[in-house]
Amino acid sequence: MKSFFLKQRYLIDFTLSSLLRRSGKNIGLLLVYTLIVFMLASVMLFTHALRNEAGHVLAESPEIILQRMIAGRHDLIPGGYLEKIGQVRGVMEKHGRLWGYFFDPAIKANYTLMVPRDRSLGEGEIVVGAGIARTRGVGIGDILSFRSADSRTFSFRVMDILQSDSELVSSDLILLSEAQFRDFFGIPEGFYTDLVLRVRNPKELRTIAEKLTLKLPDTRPILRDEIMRTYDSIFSWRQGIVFILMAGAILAFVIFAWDKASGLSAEERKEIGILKAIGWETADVIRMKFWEGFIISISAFLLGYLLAYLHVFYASAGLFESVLKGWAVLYPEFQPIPYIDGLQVATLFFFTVFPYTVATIIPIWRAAITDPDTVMR
Amino acid sequence: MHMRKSDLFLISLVFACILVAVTFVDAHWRVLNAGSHLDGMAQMVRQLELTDLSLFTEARYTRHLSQADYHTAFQDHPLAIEHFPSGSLIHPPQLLQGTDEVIFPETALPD
Amino acid sequence: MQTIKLEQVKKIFHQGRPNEFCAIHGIDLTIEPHYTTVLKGPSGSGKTTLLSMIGCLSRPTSGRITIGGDMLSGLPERFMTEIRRKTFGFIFKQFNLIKGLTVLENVMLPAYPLAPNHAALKQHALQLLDQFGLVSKATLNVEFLSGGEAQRTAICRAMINDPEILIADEPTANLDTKLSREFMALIQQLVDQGTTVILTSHDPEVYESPVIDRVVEMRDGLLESL
Amino acid sequence: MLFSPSIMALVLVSATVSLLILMAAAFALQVTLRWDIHSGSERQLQLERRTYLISTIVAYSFTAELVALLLFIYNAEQMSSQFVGAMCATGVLNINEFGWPTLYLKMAVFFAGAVWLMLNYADNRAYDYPLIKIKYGLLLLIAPLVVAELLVQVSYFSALDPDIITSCCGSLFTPEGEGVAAEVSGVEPATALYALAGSGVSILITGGWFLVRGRGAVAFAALNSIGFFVALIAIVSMIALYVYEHPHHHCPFCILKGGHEFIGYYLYIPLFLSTAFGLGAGVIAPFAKYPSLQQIIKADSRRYVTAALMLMLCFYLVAGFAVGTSSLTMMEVWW
Repeated sequence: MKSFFLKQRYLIDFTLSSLLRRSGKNIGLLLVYTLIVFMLASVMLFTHALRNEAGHVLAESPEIILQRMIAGRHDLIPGGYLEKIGQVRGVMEKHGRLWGYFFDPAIKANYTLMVPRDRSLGEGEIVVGAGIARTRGVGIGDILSFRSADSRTFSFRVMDILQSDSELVSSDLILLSEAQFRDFFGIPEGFYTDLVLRVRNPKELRTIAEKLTLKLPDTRPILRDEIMRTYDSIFSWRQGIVFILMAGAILAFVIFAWDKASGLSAEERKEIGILKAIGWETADVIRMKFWEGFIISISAFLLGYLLAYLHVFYASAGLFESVLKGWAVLYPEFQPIPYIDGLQVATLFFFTVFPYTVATIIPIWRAAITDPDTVMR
Repeated sequence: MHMRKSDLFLISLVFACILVAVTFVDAHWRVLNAGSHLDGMAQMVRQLELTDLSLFTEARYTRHLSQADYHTAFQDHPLAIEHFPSGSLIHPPQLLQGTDEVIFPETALPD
Repeated sequence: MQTIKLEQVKKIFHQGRPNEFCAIHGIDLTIEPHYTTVLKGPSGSGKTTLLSMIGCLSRPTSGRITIGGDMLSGLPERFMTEIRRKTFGFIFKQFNLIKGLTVLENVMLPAYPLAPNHAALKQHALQLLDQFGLVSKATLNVEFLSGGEAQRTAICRAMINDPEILIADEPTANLDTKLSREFMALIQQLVDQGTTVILTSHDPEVYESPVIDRVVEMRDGLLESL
Repeated sequence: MLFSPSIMALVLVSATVSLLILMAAAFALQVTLRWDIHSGSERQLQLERRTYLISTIVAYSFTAELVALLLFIYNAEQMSSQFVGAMCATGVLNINEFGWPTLYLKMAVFFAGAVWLMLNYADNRAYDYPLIKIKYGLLLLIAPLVVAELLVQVSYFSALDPDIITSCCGSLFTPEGEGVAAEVSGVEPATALYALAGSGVSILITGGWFLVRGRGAVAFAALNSIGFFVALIAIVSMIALYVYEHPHHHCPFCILKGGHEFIGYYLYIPLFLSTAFGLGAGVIAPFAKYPSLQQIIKADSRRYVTAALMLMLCFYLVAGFAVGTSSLTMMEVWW
């Protein structure tokens, strides 16, 4: 056992010497590979962190949301549906919810307007999300003017700004009173955007949802579990897509590794011949060459992962901002909470170190079986 | 006395592995410390009855993924190529894919 | 010390293919320990091929090679390597040092797979370099050595595993007369220490040197005289 | 569902390993058919050199499979949040009929690979390669196993439907249920404890006997394999209860969770390694009849038996620790 480790150290000695001899080429290789790992790891850490954060935060969403569908479109739901639901066992609370979108032509952004139930706002008063405040450059006490559905101009005084550390869920919100909301959008009294049901026992959710679809066939219930599972799989799906795209880069790299290992120069071939002639066994040469690939790929893996960690959790994944933002004007400023686990790191390892190592098996073997007497010819 | 190259390598390898371990410790520590921040957000979600992250605000179906219509402009088919860039980063909601659980088959809306 | 015996040794290259070529036609030869033997002959006479078979670098197509009574010729490559690195030290025509490595690393190289204690190995290598007057060049890369220094480095490398037999293939081919004489003097040193030496050469500086005990002449894959 | 990175990694590993092993098997077939150790021909030399490739491939594949086995369970554990009703790996493995077979095949590949490498390691040090036909024949038998694992695994992952209500460990590992898992859970904890103690003692005795007398490696391997199953049963029927401190929670996977200090890994890793070494010692022992292998196998099997004993001891210590530090007391309930 001890001699095994001693031997590996000797082999690493030699491998490093021979890597350093072609240091320009090998450092370039390491950098490119590190970059690929960095991209993969960043995507992975970022989506995983968001998924976990979404899971924690959205666990507080309403248990059931009931939306009315007309001709396949989400439509306003009459308040009378609340009575129609009647008494369903297990439903603690039910009420209408008012929310909608508003496109602000001044900055070409989409806001979410919402009527809060936890605070009362007066005529001309609004509370805005930190993202809006930042983008429009407004503070508490400033006035925002919007044109309503029927072309009237509404002036709102910003009473408060939602706390900025919750931007991930609130950056584009505008909260206003029910009367103003109805007036602004022209929504008649007695209609809501959708209905919210609070349920005491989560085990009863399904039965309740079933009863609702029976009683109100033109509605669809959205369960909190569905929302959470949707977010869970959205992120792993997208992570997967990115991985498939990046797989192209990895594949290219693997081909490159293969090519590098099989296209040994005459000099390298001679070198292996010398090693074998002076007493290195084929298996020793294979091991030495294994170390060569492993040193490059493990270094790229560790460096790439560490850089990605800094990028995602200390630099707010700055490189992804423009990608996530798309055409949107509002983008929440947030620092993802670093949820990481061994599975991610192990997966990343398999995606990076494993293909590189495997791709070189046959070329390495081919090089290693060089006749030891070539140096004599 | 020169240091052996293999020793240098193994030491840096161990050092890098320690750094990786440090990221786990750091992550664990920050998750523990994020409790109040998370609670604040969760409380806002509860009070305002929010259902989605405001990550993608370009279009209504990207803003409220879980509340999207069956048929939205620019998105006639769940897997259609869309106009909005962030649409390429998110998977169409299960509600639209037809793979979601049918709670009560008789009343399921025809697509 | 062990006697090397060759019986009816044949070597055919590219067997079964159109370019099949018989390099050694069946040779019987005994090499006694502590003797210094030269295989002499023109190029193409098969002396290098024979030397590489004796040194376990390749194996005969047929015939037997034994060393101290142990069969070598039937052994798989894996075990030939084991015997080779314990028994033989090699000096090649073109020195064949590995570029980019220091003199010291080059000398230590044959011992790497045996995984001895590093400090002891380094000590041994420095001792050898000292014996051959190279200790000041130990940390120099081998590209910067002169021909004579490279040759002496190659000798040190051949001796690092304390082989019983030193094998040298045309060692003076790239050296001038003065350096060739110096080389033979170094060989004398090793012989005095008890090493068996087998060389190939067609250089009179070598086969007429007083170090040599026996000259074996070869032509067209056969021995001319014993 | 196949788009999760971990699933892609697992499929990637299995596919690559299958490809490599098939390649190795093809080479192995050529080598077995034309092998002639006494020939000095170039062809024989080429065949000898092929053996290096085959060993390298199997060693790489086996290492990858070993890590993939851990990744597979870890992944199943993680995915449980995406499935209705699944609370841990058990639920995820139960989603369709391919879940458990995938796990069993992965375990089989692990043991087969380990044994093959030990056989190969011994044979490679005998100058006449006496086991060449046997070991390459064995490799031809392992190859279909690896391919089956790939196919079953792909079927498993592609049929993962996130909205099927699956039965979780709560309903599967209960004595009232049906099937193997329920039978295992139904074993009385006291019986499991006695069986575990008995198999431990018998392994210790045969192992000790072998180390002293150099005989009985096959018996040791057999007892070690039985001990492996006994230990698995004991984990489900008894040790898990102590870890969860809950008298009716029998799941063999939940002990892998962080909430239980990952104690499952400390139980399973020594257990699997011990069984692998035990099996290896048993498999190589009969070949000591070849003169060139006699010394090699004697040394190897001593080493393997020692390793197997040490690792088994680790398992028993961890299990004892889990039971001893648990606040669950079942004295009055069971005995």
